[in-house]
Amino acid sequence: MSKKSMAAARVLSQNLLAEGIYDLWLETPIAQDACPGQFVGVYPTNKSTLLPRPISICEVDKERSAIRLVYRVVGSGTAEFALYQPEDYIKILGVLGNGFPLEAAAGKKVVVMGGGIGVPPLLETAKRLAAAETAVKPVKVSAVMGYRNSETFLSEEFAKYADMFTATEDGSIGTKGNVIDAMREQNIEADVIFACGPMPMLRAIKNYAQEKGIKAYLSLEERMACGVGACLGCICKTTKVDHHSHVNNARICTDGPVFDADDLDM
Amino acid sequence: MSKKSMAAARVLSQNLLAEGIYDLWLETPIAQDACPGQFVGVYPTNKSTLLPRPISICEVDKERSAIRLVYRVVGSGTAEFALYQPEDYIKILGVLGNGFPLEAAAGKKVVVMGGGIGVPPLLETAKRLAAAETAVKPVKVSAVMGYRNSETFLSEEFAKYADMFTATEDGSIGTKGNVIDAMREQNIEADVIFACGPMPMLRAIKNYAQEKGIKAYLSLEERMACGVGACLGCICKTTKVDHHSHVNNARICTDGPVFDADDLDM
Amino acid sequence: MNTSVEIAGVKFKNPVMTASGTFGSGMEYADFVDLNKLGAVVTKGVANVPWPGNPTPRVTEVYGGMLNAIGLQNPGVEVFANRDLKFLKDYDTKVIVNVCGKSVEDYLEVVERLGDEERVDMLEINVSCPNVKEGAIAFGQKSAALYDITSRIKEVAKQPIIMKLSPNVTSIAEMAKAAEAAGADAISLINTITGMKIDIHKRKFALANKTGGLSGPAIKPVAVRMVYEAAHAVNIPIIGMGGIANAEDAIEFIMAGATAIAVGAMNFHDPYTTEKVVEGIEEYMTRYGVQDINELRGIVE
Amino acid sequence: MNTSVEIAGVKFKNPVMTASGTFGSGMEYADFVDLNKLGAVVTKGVANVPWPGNPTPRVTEVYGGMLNAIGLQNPGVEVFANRDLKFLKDYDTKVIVNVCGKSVEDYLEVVERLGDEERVDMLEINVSCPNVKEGAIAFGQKSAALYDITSRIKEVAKQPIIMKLSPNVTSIAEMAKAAEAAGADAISLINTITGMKIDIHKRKFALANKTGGLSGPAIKPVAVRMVYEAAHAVNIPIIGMGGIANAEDAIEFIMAGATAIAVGAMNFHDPYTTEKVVEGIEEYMTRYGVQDINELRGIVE
Ligand SMILES: Cc1cc2nc3c(=O)[nH]c(=O)nc-3n(C[C@H](O)[C@H](O)[C@H](O)COP(=O)(O)OP(=O)(O)OC[C@H]3O[C@@H](n4cnc5c(N)ncnc54)[C@H](O)[C@@H]3O)c2cc1C
Ligand SMILES: Cc1cc2nc3c(=O)[nH]c(=O)nc-3n(C[C@H](O)[C@H](O)[C@H](O)COP(=O)(O)OP(=O)(O)OC[C@H]3O[C@@H](n4cnc5c(N)ncnc54)[C@H](O)[C@@H]3O)c2cc1C
Ligand SMILES: Cc1cc2nc3c(=O)[nH]c(=O)nc-3n(C[C@H](O)[C@H](O)[C@H](O)COP(=O)(O)O)c2cc1C
Ligand SMILES: Cc1cc2nc3c(=O)[nH]c(=O)nc-3n(C[C@H](O)[C@H](O)[C@H](O)COP(=O)(O)O)c2cc1C
Ligand code: FES
Ligand code: FES
Repeated sequence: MSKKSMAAARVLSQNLLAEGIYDLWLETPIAQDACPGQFVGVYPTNKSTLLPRPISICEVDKERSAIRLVYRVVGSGTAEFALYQPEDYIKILGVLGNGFPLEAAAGKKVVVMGGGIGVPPLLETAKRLAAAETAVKPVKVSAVMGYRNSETFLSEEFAKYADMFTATEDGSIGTKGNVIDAMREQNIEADVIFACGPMPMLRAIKNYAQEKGIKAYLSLEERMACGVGACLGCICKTTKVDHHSHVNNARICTDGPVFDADDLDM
Repeated sequence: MSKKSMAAARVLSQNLLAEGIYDLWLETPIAQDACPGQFVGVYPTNKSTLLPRPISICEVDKERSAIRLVYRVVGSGTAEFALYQPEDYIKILGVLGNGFPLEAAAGKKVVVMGGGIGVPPLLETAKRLAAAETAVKPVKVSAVMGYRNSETFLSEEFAKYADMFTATEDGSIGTKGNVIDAMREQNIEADVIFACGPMPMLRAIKNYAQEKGIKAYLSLEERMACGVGACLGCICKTTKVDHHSHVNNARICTDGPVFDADDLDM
Repeated sequence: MNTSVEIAGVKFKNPVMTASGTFGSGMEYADFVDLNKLGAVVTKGVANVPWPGNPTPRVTEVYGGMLNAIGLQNPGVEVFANRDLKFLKDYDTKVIVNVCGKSVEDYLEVVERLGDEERVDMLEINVSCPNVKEGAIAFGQKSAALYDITSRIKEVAKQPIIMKLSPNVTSIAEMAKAAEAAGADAISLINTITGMKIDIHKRKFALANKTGGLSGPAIKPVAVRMVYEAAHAVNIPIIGMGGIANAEDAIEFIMAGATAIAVGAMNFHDPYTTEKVVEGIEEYMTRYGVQDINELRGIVE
Repeated sequence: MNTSVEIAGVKFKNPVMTASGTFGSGMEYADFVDLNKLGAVVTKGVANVPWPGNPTPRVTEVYGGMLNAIGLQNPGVEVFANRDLKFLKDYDTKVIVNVCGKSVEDYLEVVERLGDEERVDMLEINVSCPNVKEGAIAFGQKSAALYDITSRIKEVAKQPIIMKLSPNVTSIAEMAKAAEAAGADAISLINTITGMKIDIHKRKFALANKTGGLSGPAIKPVAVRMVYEAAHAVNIPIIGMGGIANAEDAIEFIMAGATAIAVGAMNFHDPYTTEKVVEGIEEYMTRYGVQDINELRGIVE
């Protein structure tokens, strides 16, 4: 595993992707080691808020030594991030977490599934799966992304790397309903699922995967303080006693955020 | 007295005057009512520091509806102020305090005296005294400014409105010593003194004025919270029972910052 | 939409008050705020005779707040009644007078003197000022002493009594219960938390008094917790305060169990805070379709 | 220049420690900080058996700090000794193990188990965690109970004992005296202050546990005051903590009377904080010509 650091990152660009959803490219050495499913902690400069905000890595550009973050404005930290301009410097902590086990998709039909602000980390995932060397290449990469309404984002980019399917809650685009509804409606085949999104969606995926005998890897969210495994703030319940905690708790920031669905007690 | 307000002010310009001393022009309606010796509260945007910083009005330009602040960087608030650029907006509270009683100099020889970062408020004072209408005009305006070393500031501007004398602690410019040393060395005559500076200097002026039968008005400094007379944080000891407090305390922010030296127990 | 609340038979047009000592008698903030819009003006503490307070520096800034050691400077109840209460006559808001003293007799004297002042709707008894040695230790941090002074004040008071509690205690619930048992009509909390700041360059205390009371956003989580604990310990109404900066903070206190709330140190950060809180509460109620502010009280269990 | 300090015969190369629970066992911060540069690593609290801790959310941010209700999740002393202590063997720093329990017997079991572990230089007894009902109320907030548990631990402990005090008390001096009288070799303070946050939009507590411990810069003035009060009440050394973010803060605690200091929540804001504090203290000493850090202790009277 690469060494974690906290360092300044340079803003390369920032764009609005959809209502309240921003697309931020940062230049940082972290890019060299970043894997899909990992995340960084972004520090607000407002001194009343001191904790880093966990934001997933959406895309990596090793040539420019840059990472892409796609985030939704929900509170004071993300509202501040939305103001950043090219050439600004911000502090980030990373690279954090384990990332998706891409090798588990070797020779398999893999579906990446995202819901809402869980969509972004699947983009680099799809990209790497599509670009994998022959020995570890999946036989097929599909993407199923769920949104609230027609304010979708990143869809066209997924289409570059995967068979792309969309579900919207209001039915304005693609399947009306959630990602599982799309799976069923479109008869999308899967041996392995990589997913990120809200807890109810992840629960539904776990059940669906169990029912169909699919291997599922789920990326979880929890309130974090340290981001590096020290504070024990961000745990999830596990079915087995965890190797680190010796209780049925794993640290999402360090042992996750991606877990084998079978190991999760959700 | 004009109504106090807290409002955004627009930065017009900012320049470095001397080492660590900045010159900031702000556009604000407060300019219309601001008198020399009054001050404003400047709010840092850094949310860990919430109280306004009291800064004296150094000059007023009614035509541009602008005030000038000259301040020394000493802590987190002033360090932040030094970063402001033209077109930035900052929040200020004002106009605060009573100001120098210019009318007390009518037909008199008046000396404005400043020490260190107490120099700035005397500039507008000298300017208004020099520009006073005949009926209330002083017969002579002198200025005696004390600095640590050759890093003086505003000297040339004082020379426009007053006979200008300088004292420096290290003797590099003008009289070696303090403003009182300069008064004695240069035989500067005074009926009235308006002064602002560190407490030891003000004490020396009070004694000097008593000795020579000069009327002195001194502008004081104290830690402030509200700036508007509510918190009772910023009091000074008075010789008589104060009209407001009914004890021997006056509020520097509201009853001052300028006091008749005879009323002060210092 | 109803924003009015009632405490001991006194009806406030809304739950927003000023925290004692941070708003003078309203006079100093009249340039900024329409006092008629406030639920109540709570005045600076007043004693039987004028008090000079502590030496300066009396205030200093800290992360997310401030320390103060004013030491309850006040002009005495006589001047207060003739000047400050007179000033407040012209305003359509309730008036709560904060009372301080060094002995039980001091308090009783002020309470009796104000008994016939019509402009006084309630009395808030400050037994919790950390900056006056006598007041704090004797009355505000021991439940037996709190019980005693409360019941003696209740014997002579003509207006309803709010006991203002100190957060510098092991159990706020115990103190709240003592006040209630002794007949207090309401309690208010929290007063400031005792703190200290040292200037490491000058090697001196930042305050002449060495210690001072911490207030501002820094203390809000402690204040919310204590309001919640007190609300679960007693049945009398609670006025909550400690770091309130906006309507969201105010509603947090109400959801924790406060009937009314007060804005303190944040008046210094933004002199319009009280009025903005009044407006913000109404906006919140509109947004979530809350008909009556009283529905929100203690809603988070 | 001498930056080393001594506590109960244990010599620390400098006064900078990590606050228990904010630094794991050092492992998690080894990417950022050279542990060899620290005065001591103070580990997360460990109990006789594994504890699962509280449900999530366990942490939430507040103005200038955070609330936590981890609930002392830990793998139990056996795993701790075989993994965490083993990891620390390779480092040239002192190791202080923080001990937690639900009954006196729990504590004694851990203290005895660690008695022969060479890598353990001192034990810090956490009787003040606000997030575990049993631990806090029973031992940390009543001086008689504190006296009792301290003396019982002292009977069996082979390493020197630090009692970690709760700030949620009326008199920190009284608690410090009880610990000293019972034979504690040192005290550390402050643990977190109990706080609460309510999400007014979701109408829910921000923490599953309802209340949590407040830490970070917001509590620093309270912590400095308590260290000062404790230093004037007892003669045993004090380890000060609460909101330390930089060397200036650290020196403030030392001037208030602390022999050593610990960095807690601010590790989360800047993982390099501890090392920066070590360097900053040296810079301060150089700037002011301080030969020995021990000269600064309690210098502000
Ligand atoms: C592993 C991980 C990856 C994430 N990836 C993304 C992403 O790619 N894009 C994106 O938009 N969001 C992502 N999130 C959620 C994101 O962290 C929060 O939306 C963000 O922290 C909100 O910060 P704020 O200051 O705007 O909100 P506030 O509500 O003001 O934040 C207050 C505190 O709560 C924390 N917090 C608030 N919401 C969340 C949340 N949902 N999860 C964790 N902590 C939260 C904040 O970090 C902060 O400490 C991710 C969360 C995790 C745990
Ligand atoms: C009436 C008045 C007029 C002033 N006019 C000027 C001026 O024209 N130019 C100028 O450079 N300075 C002036 N000062 C001093 C100026 O207020 C302080 O230097 C400034 O507040 C420091 O803020 P800071 O955040 O940089 O320092 P910090 O030390 O970080 O400030 C911390 C707190 O202490 C207060 N504080 C620190 N130093 C002083 C001080 N000397 N007086 C009062 N409060 C202080 C701050 O306002 C703040 O609340 C004046 C002070 C007063 C009372
Ligand atoms: C400058 C100042 C003066 C105060 N004076 C009094 C007082 O006279 N009587 C009193 O009961 N409380 C007094 N307080 C305490 C406040 O009323 C309030 O309880 C406390 O500051 C917490 O609220 P806040 O964080 O909103 O300021 C004072 C607080 C400050 C900051
Ligand atoms: C996430 C977290 C976990 C903590 N766990 C422990 C613990 O296990 N044992 C203990 O004695 N103190 C624990 N504490 C308290 C800290 O050691 C420290 O006393 C407190 O946080 C104040 O310091 P700070 O403001 O620098 O964080 C914990 C604090 C935090 C923030
Ligand atoms: S955030 Fe601290 S352990 Fe995960
Ligand atoms: S600063 Fe509040 S009274 Fe002067």
